[in-house]
Amino acid sequence: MKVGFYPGCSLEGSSKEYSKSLFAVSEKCGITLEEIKDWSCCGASAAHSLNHDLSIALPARTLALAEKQGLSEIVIPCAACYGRLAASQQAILNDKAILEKTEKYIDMAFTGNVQLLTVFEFLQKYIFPVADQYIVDKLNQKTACYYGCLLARPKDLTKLERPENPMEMEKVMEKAGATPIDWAFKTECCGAGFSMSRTDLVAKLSGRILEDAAERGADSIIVACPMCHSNLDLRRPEIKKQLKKDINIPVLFITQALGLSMGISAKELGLDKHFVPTGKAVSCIVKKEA
Amino acid sequence: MARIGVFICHCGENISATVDVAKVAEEAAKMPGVAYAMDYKYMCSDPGQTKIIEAIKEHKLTGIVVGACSPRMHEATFRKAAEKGGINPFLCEIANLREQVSWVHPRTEATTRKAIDIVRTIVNKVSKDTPLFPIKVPVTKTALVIGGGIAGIQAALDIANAGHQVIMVEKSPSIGGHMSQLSETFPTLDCSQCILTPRMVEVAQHPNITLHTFAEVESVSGFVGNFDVKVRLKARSVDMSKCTGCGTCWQKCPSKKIPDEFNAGLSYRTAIYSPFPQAVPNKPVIDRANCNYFQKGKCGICKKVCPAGAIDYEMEDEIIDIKVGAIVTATGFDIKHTDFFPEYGYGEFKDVIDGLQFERLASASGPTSGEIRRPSDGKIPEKIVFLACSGSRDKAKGIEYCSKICCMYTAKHAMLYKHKHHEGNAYVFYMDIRSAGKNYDEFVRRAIEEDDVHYIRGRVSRIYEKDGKLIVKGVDTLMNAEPVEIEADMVVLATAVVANPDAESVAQKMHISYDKHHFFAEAHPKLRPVETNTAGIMLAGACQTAKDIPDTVSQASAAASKIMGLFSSDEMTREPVVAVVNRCMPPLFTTCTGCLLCLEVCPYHAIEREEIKDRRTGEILKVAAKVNAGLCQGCGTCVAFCRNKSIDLQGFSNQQMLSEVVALLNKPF
Amino acid sequence: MIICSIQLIFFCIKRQLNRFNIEIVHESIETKPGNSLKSRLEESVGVIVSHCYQCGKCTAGCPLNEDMDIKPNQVLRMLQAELPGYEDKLLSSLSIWLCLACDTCYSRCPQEVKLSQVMDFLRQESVRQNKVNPKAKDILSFHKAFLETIEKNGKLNEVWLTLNYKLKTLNMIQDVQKAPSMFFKGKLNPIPSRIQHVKEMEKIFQRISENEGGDK
Amino acid sequence: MSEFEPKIVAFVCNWCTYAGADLAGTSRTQYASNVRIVRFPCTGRIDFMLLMKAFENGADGVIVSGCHPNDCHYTSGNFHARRRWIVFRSILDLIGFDTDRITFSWVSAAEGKKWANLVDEVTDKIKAKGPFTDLDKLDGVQLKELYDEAITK
Ligand SMILES: Cc1cc2nc3c(=O)[nH]c(=O)nc-3n(C[C@H](O)[C@H](O)[C@H](O)COP(=O)(O)OP(=O)(O)OC[C@H]3O[C@@H](n4cnc5c(N)ncnc54)[C@H](O)[C@@H]3O)c2cc1C
Ligand SMILES: Cc1cc2nc3c(=O)[nH]c(=O)nc-3n(C[C@H](O)[C@H](O)[C@H](O)COP(=O)(O)OP(=O)(O)OC[C@H]3O[C@@H](n4cnc5c(N)ncnc54)[C@H](O)[C@@H]3O)c2cc1C
Ligand code: SF4
Ligand code: SF4
Ligand code: SF4
Ligand code: SF4
Ligand code: SF4
Ligand code: SF4
Ligand code: SF4
Ligand code: SF4
Repeated sequence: MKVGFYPGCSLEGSSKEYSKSLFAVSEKCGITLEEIKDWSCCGASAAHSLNHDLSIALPARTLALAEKQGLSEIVIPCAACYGRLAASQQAILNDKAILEKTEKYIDMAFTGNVQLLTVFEFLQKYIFPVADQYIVDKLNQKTACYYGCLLARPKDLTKLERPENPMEMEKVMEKAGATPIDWAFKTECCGAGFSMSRTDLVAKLSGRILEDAAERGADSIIVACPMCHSNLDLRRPEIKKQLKKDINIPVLFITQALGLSMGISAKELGLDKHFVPTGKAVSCIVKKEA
Repeated sequence: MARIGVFICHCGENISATVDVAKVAEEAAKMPGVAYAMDYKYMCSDPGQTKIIEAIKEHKLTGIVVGACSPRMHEATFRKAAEKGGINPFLCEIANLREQVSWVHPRTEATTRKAIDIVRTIVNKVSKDTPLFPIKVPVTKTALVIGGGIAGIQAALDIANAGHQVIMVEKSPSIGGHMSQLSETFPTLDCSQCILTPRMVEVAQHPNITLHTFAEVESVSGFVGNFDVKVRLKARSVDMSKCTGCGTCWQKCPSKKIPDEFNAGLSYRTAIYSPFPQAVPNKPVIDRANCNYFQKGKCGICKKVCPAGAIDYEMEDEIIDIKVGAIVTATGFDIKHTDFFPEYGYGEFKDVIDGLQFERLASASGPTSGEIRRPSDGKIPEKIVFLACSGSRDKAKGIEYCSKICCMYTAKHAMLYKHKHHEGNAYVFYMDIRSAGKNYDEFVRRAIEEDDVHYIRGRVSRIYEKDGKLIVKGVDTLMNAEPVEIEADMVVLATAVVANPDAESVAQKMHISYDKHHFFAEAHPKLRPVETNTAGIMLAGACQTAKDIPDTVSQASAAASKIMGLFSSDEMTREPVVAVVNRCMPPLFTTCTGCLLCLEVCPYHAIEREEIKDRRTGEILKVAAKVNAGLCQGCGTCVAFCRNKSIDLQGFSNQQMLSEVVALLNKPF
Repeated sequence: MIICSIQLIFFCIKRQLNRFNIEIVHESIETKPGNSLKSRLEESVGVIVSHCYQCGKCTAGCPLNEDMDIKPNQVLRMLQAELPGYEDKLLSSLSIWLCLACDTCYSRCPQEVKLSQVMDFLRQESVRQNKVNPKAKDILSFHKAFLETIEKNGKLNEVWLTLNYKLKTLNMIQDVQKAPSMFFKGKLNPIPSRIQHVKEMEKIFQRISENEGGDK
Repeated sequence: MSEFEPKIVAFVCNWCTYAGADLAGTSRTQYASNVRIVRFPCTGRIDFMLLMKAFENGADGVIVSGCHPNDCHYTSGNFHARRRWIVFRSILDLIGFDTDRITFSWVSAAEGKKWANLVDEVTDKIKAKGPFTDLDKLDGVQLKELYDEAITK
């Protein structure tokens, strides 16, 4: 089985482990991910902040390339990239004039009809049907599944069943033998693109999220977005200053957690690449009883 | 050959100042079919009318045209005169020479010409007129009231007290509706049950009222004065004639974990139950879906313990046929529940409740005996947050309208809480306070000024639970949009008032219209607010739109008085301006092809499908349309739609209209 | 490797300095009546400002409500009222730059007002009219650095972006302590990755900026 | 020759426009005398073939007017009229009829002034258009010729 794949910049850089673990899990389940050739950046928040047309054209280039390559479906693990690509696609499909204008900008003709999959949809569609046979271990820990804003909103793009209290990630984690906790900050924003420009705000917003997870006894936080990851993982020193306390819950990508339950090694899943040591999450794992 | 008389009026100088009336009369006399023409100073005066009556007799007139003011002024006057003269009143027509000629044009030849043209068209129309006779329909002087809330109760009592028979059909095991669930009522804070229960009892005991509870209307056919209604009496599994209401059965029933509808799910009831202690009738029914005997085939305890031998597991639904002359629809409303609000927890936080649940908590007969305790742990809340407009005025949730009652009951709730717990804190998040009504705004001001309820203008974005508290994230838009976070013990959502889930199907059974939110539609929003556009079916209460008790009761009494008017004579007289499908014997000879396009478009559902059958074999020979003259209002829409001109409107027939048009045009203007 | 990255830094500085001279000059748009901010907004993004009935639910849920100088509902209020002075105040506010486009507001707004799009529009307008709030300069610089990086490379490279951003803000110290550990975790690619057809990217940027010139 | 005085027939409903025209009278609002009213119970009753009959019999213009949407005395007759008119107009357009000679309007019982203005406007419009002769052209012309002309165009 082959599915198109758009890594986006973060998965090549700061969140390599997300991509690594996604590949590891897919491979285990017999799914091949085919990268879009010569894909380019989605434009992230910079493009829509500064230039409306650009924010549509940049993702459109990638969509057009995917189409050229004959991909009918692409999985976009990064929630931010997914949001941008989906928004661009929606704009193009809703308005013929925009499609025509965009075709001129990118100098390629295309329809925009590629199916975009969030990481949940991908797991649901391709991994779930076969996952049970590969899951050998039980994560055996309380996890706080964190969606952030981009996986939950806007609801017409993310297609979640219950956008204010989604359960998609929980379903994955239950499969992996973890106990998802009920908590309040699942879909609160972590500060997203302010990672670099307003670290103070990121520390404040991410701090609240970590605090709630900690107070409700989470052993690990599961994310599915590189931005969430870097805000919650990389920014821990700033958060510590903000909260005036140290919270050392590790933050794992959903594919890493799933991979662990499939017996894939921590190294293969890139768990060594995190700033907050992940040992605590790994040490809870037990064999799944038959 | 028609012999038409034409009477041109001067109206003092109102017409004659700009129209050469003598010339009009002179020209009229030359028109084909005209046997007599004259002009006179005041046609509507007694001498004027006498002239018409005399002329009819003297010249053996078969129809008359009065060229005078608008038919809206004196058509009735002259039709009466015509009748006195001995011709069918519908053979008298008016040419409007005042409002539409003399008053709007200067004295010129063209103006007189226009007057002549108009007279000619009307003369032509009269020559095609046929005598029409007012339709008389007998009236069955029994009213059906559907729904036994305060609306239905009020309407039923008013009609019954006027001496007419009333049949009341109530869906649930007891009458009372939502009002029976309320604690105290705004704007006076009197106890709801204290004012309601005497009326419920009165309904049950009234000699003119037949009460069917646990029953629903199956179908309605016929027309005003003559409705045929089928009512389904659902199987109670308890023989009403034997049961004494002793309560032994429900005390012993082992199936005890069924959420109690009356207490808005805050307590449990048994499978055999009477909804509440003051229920009318206070005799139980078995909720078969939750009864062990019906679901698992074993139990039968109630039957064993019943001292009266009233339990009957074999009982079946029964359908009864009733004949009524008029119907009051009073099926009430529903509210949205807390699970409608994702941002407030999808109904998963136990201490986020809706308004009706609060009523039950505050009610002396409720699950906490009137002590306001929160559902999760029974603690008395120290801080309550009320959210007005929950789901109402919310386009994103599909409800754009204002629910009208919640501003008032929220103020009431906050007040009741403060009266019971002076130390407690009550916050109300609101957008606008809508309290138009006698003593209503004063009531809200009292909550704010005397009871110290904190009103904060702004909507709440989110509620989440933390350490047994509900964190309410709101904003104070009157304070520079300052974000506000309140740690509350309980949150009450003033949820939107919506139509009953079965409202659409009820409306379809009754053939009445409803709006996009499934509230029933009145015939005219201002001038006929209690009638539907199906003659003989009235509306009362919150089934039409969100309403409080005073409005509900006013409308119920108004509906009752409409029906009493209808019942004031044995027959109803209707204008004969109705549609007819052409027919002659044998019935097969109609040009109607049975396409039933007319049936689709008739706004009054006055057209039925008729099957013409071979009398011997019963074989269907033809399908045709048939107009129910009782329902037809004479709009003529069907006529315009019929492609082969098989249906026509009396008084405005195709031939008449065509002759008017032709007569108008065959002379230069 | 360290030497190589130092070389890279110098290279970047040189490039960046060159670019300082050709910083885009934004012409200011005259605000005629009938060409008000509101009408331009409604035309370009299709958000109808009058739909907002000032309930404040957006502000109540906004993660950055405390930090905003003009709260989200007030942003709409100012657009609705169109009183003198409001436009300037809005375009030079910090709020429009703080908005994270998290769409919390929109997803709960009873009137379905797409506030994040309003914020996007106001940001663009603020740049165009040269009214960017001084406190938002860092954010703007970050966005610009980001776009420049992808214009030149087609995709993002964190080292490149960081340097570019730091040069724009002249805030050299922030995050410096993070870099070495990121290098060692293999999270920073010192060698900028690029897409194959970089020229295509430049052309896209160029065409869009030309077209915008044409629109005016 | 004297100025062309068009013949205009107005098809109006009894409850709104007829009453509106009466109101113009009671308030003595003057307007052109070229219009003759035919009263119908409802615009829903108006058979559009009658419009054609009017033209056939020498009308130069037609007005159809009734209650405003949602104000119909019979709740929905005017909606049916409007729906039918849309279909009918497209047919007329198709056969090349000048639909501008037919004016569709809503005049309520309170809009006497609007009625007067409507009549004046339509009268001016039809005056400018001149007499309706499209049907006269048919006289003596072979249908075949018309057909040929139509398909060679
Ligand atoms: C929380 C809350 C607090 C309120 N407080 C006040 C207050 O303090 N003061 C005030 O004036 N108003 C108050 N109201 C409003 C008041 O409840 C209504 O105005 C009133 O109940 C409307 O009466 P009704 O008879 O029209 O409808 P309902 O009370 O809903 O009665 C309708 C009846 O019809 C029955 N029924 C439904 N469908 C069918 C069917 N298909 N066939 C047969 N029967 C059917 C139902 O079972 C019910 O018995 C409050 C409302 C709420 C929600
Ligand atoms: C500015 C304004 C705009 C409005 N707009 C609307 C609207 O758009 N829609 C709407 O639904 N409502 C509207 N209303 C409200 C509407 O006018 C009233 O609801 C309605 O007129 C009330 O009718 P009524 O018969 O009760 O009283 P009135 O219209 O006041 O009639 C009372 C009659 O009684 C007579 N009368 C008084 N005293 C005596 C006496 N002692 N003996 C004998 N006769 C007496 C008076 O002369 C009068 O003719 C509006 C009101 C106002 C002021
Ligand atoms: S009939 Fe009409 S027009 Fe004649 S006098 Fe009477 S009011 Fe005037
Ligand atoms: S035990 Fe028998 S008599 Fe008593 S309430 Fe029950 S059914 Fe009625
Ligand atoms: S038979 Fe049903 S209703 Fe009767 S006692 Fe048993 S469970 Fe209750
Ligand atoms: S009555 Fe008040 S609380 Fe209820 S919907 Fe209307 S404004 Fe909101
Ligand atoms: S009356 Fe006319 S429209 Fe109605 S069913 Fe018969 S043919 Fe059809
Ligand atoms: S005239 Fe109107 S009401 Fe009567 S049958 Fe025809 S459409 Fe129905
Ligand atoms: S939530 Fe929507 S309607 Fe309410 S203030 Fe914000 S934008 Fe306006
Ligand atoms: S999109 Fe912007 S304004 Fe809306 S909630 Fe998020 S940060 Fe606040």
